Amino acid sequence: MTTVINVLQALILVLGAPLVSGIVSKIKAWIQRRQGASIWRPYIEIAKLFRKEDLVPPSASWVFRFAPKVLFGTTICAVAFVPVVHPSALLASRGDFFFLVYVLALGRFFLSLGALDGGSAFGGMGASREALVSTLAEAPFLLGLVAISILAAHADIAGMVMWTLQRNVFDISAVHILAFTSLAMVVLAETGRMPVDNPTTHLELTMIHEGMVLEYSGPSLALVEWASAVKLHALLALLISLFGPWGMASTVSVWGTGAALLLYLAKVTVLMILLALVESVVAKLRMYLVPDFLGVAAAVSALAVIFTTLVKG
Amino acid sequence: MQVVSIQVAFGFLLASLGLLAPLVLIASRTKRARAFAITLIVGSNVVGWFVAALCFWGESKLALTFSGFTPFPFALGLDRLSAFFLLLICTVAVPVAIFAVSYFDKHYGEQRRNWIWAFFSLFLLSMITVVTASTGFAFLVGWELMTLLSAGLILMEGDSAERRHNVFIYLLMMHAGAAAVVASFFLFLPYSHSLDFAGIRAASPVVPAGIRVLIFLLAFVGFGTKAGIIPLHLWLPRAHPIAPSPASALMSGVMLKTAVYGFVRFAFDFLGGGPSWFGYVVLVAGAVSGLLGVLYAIAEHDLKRLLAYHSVENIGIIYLGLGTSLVFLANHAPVLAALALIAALLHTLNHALFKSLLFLGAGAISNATHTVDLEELGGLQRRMPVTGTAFLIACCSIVGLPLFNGFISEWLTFRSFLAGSVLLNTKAQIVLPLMVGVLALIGGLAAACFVKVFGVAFLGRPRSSEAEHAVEAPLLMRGGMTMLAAACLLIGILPGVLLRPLASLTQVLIPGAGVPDETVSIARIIPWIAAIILGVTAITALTTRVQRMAPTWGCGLSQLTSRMQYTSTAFSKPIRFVFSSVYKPDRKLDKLPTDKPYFPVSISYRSVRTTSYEKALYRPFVDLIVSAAHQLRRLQTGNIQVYLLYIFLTLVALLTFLRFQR
Amino acid sequence: MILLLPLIFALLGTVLVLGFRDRRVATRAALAIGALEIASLSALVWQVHRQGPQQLGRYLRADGLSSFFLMNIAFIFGLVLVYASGYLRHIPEGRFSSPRWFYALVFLFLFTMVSVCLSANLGLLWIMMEGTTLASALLVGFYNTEGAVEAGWKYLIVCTVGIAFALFGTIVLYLAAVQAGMNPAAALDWVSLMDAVPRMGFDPHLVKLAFVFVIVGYGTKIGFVPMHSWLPDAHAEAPTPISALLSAVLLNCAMYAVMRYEVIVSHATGPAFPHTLLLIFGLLSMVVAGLLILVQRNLKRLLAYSSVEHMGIIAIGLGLGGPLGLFGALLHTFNHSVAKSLLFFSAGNVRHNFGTLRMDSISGMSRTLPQTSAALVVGSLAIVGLPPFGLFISEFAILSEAFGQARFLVVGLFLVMLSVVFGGFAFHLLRLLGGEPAGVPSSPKLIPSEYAVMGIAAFCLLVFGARIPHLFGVFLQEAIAVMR
Amino acid sequence: MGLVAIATGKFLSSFSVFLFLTVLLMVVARRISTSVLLFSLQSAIITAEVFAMGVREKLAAAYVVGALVLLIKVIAIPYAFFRLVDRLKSPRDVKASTTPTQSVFIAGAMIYLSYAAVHSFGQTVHVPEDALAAAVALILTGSFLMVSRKKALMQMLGLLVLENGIFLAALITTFGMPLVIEIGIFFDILVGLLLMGIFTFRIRDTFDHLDVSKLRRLRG
Repeated sequence: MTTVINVLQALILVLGAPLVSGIVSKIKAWIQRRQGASIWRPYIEIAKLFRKEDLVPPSASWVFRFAPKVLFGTTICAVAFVPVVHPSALLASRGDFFFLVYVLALGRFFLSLGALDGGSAFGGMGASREALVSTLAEAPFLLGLVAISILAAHADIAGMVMWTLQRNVFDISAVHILAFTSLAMVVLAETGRMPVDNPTTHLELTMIHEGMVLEYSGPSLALVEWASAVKLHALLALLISLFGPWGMASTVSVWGTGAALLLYLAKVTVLMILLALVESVVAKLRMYLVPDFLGVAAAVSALAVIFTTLVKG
Repeated sequence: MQVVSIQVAFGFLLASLGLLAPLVLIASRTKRARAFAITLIVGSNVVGWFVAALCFWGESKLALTFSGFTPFPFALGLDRLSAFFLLLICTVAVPVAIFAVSYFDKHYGEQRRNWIWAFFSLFLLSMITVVTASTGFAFLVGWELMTLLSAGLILMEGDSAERRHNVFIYLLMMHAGAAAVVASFFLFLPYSHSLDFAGIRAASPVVPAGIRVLIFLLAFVGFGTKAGIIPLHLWLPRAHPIAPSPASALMSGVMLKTAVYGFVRFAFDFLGGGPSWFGYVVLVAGAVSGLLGVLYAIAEHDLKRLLAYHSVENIGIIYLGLGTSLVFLANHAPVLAALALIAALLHTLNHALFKSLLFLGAGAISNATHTVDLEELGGLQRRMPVTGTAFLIACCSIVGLPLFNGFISEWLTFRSFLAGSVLLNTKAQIVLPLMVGVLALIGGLAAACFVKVFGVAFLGRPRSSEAEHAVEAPLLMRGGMTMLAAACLLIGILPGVLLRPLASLTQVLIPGAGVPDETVSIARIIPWIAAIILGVTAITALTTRVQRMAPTWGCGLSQLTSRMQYTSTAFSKPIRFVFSSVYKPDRKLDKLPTDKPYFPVSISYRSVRTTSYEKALYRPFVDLIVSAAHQLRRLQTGNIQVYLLYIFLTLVALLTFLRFQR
Repeated sequence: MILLLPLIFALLGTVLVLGFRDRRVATRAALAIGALEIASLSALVWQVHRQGPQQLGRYLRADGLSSFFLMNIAFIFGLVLVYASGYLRHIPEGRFSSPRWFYALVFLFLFTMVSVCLSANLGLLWIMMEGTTLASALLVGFYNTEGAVEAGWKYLIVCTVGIAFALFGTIVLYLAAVQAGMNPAAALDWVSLMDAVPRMGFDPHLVKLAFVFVIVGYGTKIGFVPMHSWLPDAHAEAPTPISALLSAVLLNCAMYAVMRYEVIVSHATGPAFPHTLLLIFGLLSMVVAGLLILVQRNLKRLLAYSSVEHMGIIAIGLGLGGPLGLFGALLHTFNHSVAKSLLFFSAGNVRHNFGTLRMDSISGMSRTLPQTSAALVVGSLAIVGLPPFGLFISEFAILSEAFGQARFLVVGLFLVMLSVVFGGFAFHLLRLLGGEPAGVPSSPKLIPSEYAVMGIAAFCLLVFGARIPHLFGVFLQEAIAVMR
Repeated sequence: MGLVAIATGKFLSSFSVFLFLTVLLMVVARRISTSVLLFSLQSAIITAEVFAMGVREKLAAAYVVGALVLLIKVIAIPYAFFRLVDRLKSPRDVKASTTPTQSVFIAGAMIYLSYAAVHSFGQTVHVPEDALAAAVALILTGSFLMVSRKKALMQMLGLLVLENGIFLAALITTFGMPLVIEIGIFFDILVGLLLMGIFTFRIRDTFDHLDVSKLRRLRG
């Protein structure tokens, strides 16, 4: 039964992902007093791209062709670690958060290689910048999770969620706040959002992620776009389940799960609004200010880790 | 029965590497003789592998003594630890030797080739002696020979002023380190009355604390010099790149590990841990070496130097594990200590595999393009697919990505850091979990670096005509590399094979250590992850439609040239900028002609690192000694009257000494 | 009788060889008599081994210690003689510098050294030690060049002065013995001294005084810093075979004399005092010579300083005492002789191939003189004490003793200096062997005689690195037995 | 204790004063020939002491030794020196690196030192103190001459003085060593001087001067 729910969660995360990015851009449009495209547009785009043909540069090797697929595969695998409506996931009780982070890293590694394989200047540029960002993002990402896992005395995500679930909202500690801050910043960087990267730009000076995928077209591009959408959704879900899991269905029952699902939608909407707000009010940072941004995140997360010793007493 | 056969097999290994192969090679220059010798080397290593496997996975032990023959007790033996490292050596040696067959054939003339093979075999023997020695004498003999023979291999490769200088630095630092090792052995002597390991082990409880500290520090410095921890790494990026690629593979892949072996022997087996600051010293050394090593690596574009710096980084990761283990040991957490030690040992093996594979790849590249300068390479993946794929696997492994062996050991290290939070000691509670961040940063930088390496060398368009016309490496080279790549994947996906025996190995070294759960859990989950990733990738790969060739978008230009690609230097620029305080780079931009800055004919840019350990640490010391020597030289004035005066003054001094002694 | 044979042959050689004007005949005669000499020496050694100490009259005696050094002399002398037979072809004819004079003086030199080891009386020991100086002075000045004459003069004066102090030391010991009530006639005889010292109370202060003078005197001959000043000059300017003899045999003989005194003195005053002095001189020599090795420009001077350093090591071994210390010290005398003669032989080849020993004007040897370079490398690896060569064993033994006694200052300096010396040799060697060949060698290949001696020396070093031959070990133990 | 003994005792102690005198003169002497004369005088005194010793201790051997000293040190060696000096045809002044006044003071200091030293040994060695002091003084001044004189010949002379001192010391403390040894020692000295003579010629021929302080090609 739990397995069913776990599969369901995975499906929600994967299939709902384009919707999330659609809604985010819609909200952004509203904030900018625009009509904005339909929230279903990402689905349509992905579908269209899947129908288009796939162009490959002559210089490219199999790495170029496989990079999007590996990226997609790893993202799906990462999804299997994230609980949504029930404090468990396909792999969440077997493996810990290190797997989550490094599985994502594997995908990113291949995507960067694919970018370099294109043989154009943009690919290299994007890959190089991505390398910088992800390098600096990794430490705060892990440290933030470490802080929570120390409190929870569990390394596996299910255990961490369970622990938070057993507390009530009011005895969340400074550690949680610090960790949440750093992780939120990291999520912005990881998913190529403002102020680190601008998902909608194609301006040479600013683009990171877009620069990498510039050579991709057709189904490959579809996979890349979908994967990044899934990544965003999964990370949001992770934030929710780590810092606000209350309302998850602790017992396995249709009604409980349904309620949890609704509650989840509410939470994710809140996060999406927050994200949209941030993206609309914050200006994109200059490339060489990104390290400072992530440095702050790292410092905050380190602080969170140090505070654990006080909180545990 | 089995014991005897093992002894015979091991004896065969020693004899064929130490006597038969070299003698055959030196005695006769015929092709058949060389073929025979090479088969002997490979075959004996295979035999050695099985011996090691029996002692590592099985329960069998081995002891072989020549003490009756030699002036000081000289005995070899295989307990689990030695067996593990013997396993490591043989596992790497076989593919490297196979690779070397065609590499040496291409690069050296008849006579020199035989000599190189002789040295190669003796070098292997010396390393085997080190890891299997069971007396101090045997260990030190092997230790010194290892340095000499590797230096010999380097000198075989060629001869230039710079090369000689590097070899000189290598030899000198190795000898100084060896002196420290000698001292750390001998310091046991007053208490153990003999240098065989059993005696030392028995005596170590009665060694007073002060001496223990001295022993530990000397061992740390001595083996640290060999392992190349910063700031004792000076020789490493000089010596490894200039050796013949198979030799570099052995030096970086195996020789450094003998230092790890020695340190583990001392810190865990002989001393049985110590105060927790031991652990922190090692931990800091590991963190510094890891971070700086990888940062220096990123700035390089000479492939072999880059790889050498990555050896420094990985040694750093290993030392992180060892340090953590020592901290746990000092805090009476044997199981966690075992976990960290397993992580360190496993990473030792993993690094041996992928680093030698990377060096072999570099050898294949230089063999195909006659350069290892990244800026001259590019687009090799299409031209040498097997080499490229093997190299890619090695890259993923060294970066520590899941499904590859590097990840297993790094994950174990992460978990041992995380476990630091359960200790009751606040310092450890804070320091160890924070180390997660350090290791994460190291990993991230390594990832960036190897995206650069593989992307620039193998992907995109060729940057030079050599790269343009590169052809795939010959069969034997590919064979050697494929074997290593397979090993990386095997350990990456089925780590349980090694983790179980490693756990029982650590139980010997760390009394009261059970089997850490992590070693079990990772073995259970990795296949799942592999299944999901590979499954999904395969499905998408099968479902997506066929692809069409179309030229890369040229930003409106008529066509792209390879000069428009990102170079290695350009790729690493952002990271170098962020960490510029580490490099303090001295940049130089020359535009020609100088009078028309806006219409340059040629622009040359170069940026060199100005931070240097030589200037900061070694120079002053060396200068001191040399100037002292010059002062003394002045005392030898050449004037006989002064000489006579010396004699009389000595006499007077001694007489007064006598007078007051009375 | 067996005691007289080596002496007789040596003198015979001196006289006979002078008779032959033709250099080829002279060479043959020298080789023949040399063979006889070596045979008689080995016979003597064997006899001592079989029947214990040999005594002839009051003045000649051979026991384990002397026979150990005699064995050393015989071996090295054989090598040197064979090497010289090939080497002399490079020596221009001169008034006194003709092969016959060379061989005559060599035999005289040998005579004095053998009789140093054979003399049962400390006075005679002194006379013969002075004799070695006199016999070798002309050999040092053999080439009669500016350098040779200067070196010869310094050698003569400095050593004579030093030896004079040794004489005074001998006298003081004699005085002590006589005062203790020994019969003046026998008061310098080794046997009666050894028998008397424990029984009669020698005035410890006089004995110490004696030892101070002796160690300064004979120390001058050993080349202890700061009395070593003559050594590099003499070694560098003498013909190469003589340099080998000086460094590989003469220094050991002087060391032998000091050992004899050390035994007596430690019996009379307790080992602390002589051991301290030996340690001081040993460490001083090791440090100073080791540092000076770094800044040498002349190959043979480099080797000379390394001799000083190794004498220091031997002295440290003696100064530590103890089974391993003595074992190491004695073994080291032999190993060092072999390695050093090998090195000097290759230096000789370098000299007559490039006409110079200045290391900055030689390069690329590994290509132009492959065999000689190989010998040089082997010798250097051995001399810096690396396995698998003999000196590693002896230094290992000395180190074990030092650590066993927890002498941390000693071992600290010892290890540091070993590294410094290693650095020096590595530096110079890499420059000599590598680089573009400078100059064309006149005879790039080794002639058979050189091939033979170098081969033997290298092989011997290798063997002693792996194991100590049983018989040799026995001799060693007999020598140690005399020392304790 | 017989009359002879007393007489010889006085004889010895008084003669040692003459020895000091020779020493002092020797360090101020300007010309080689003078120093050689002083040396032979010194040796003569020592000869006398040997004979005195022989009388006192009734040692037959002592007479032989005395005769040897007379023969070699008083006659043969000085004669050889004079021959050498005019054979070498080199300027005859001793080239000192210290002024006469300094030399005198140093020599005086050395004599005082030797007395002090002998005092400290006095109780262990039952011998006429001033004679022993004279011996030590000879040794010290001999060394001083060798260090401070630049002429090869003077260095030889200094060595001889030093040797004289040692000989005297041996004589006084132990009434001489066994005869064979003594003879051997004499032989060594003779041969040594012979060699040094040869070398002085060689030095003269190769450098055309006898200033050993200029022999500084080999250094470092």
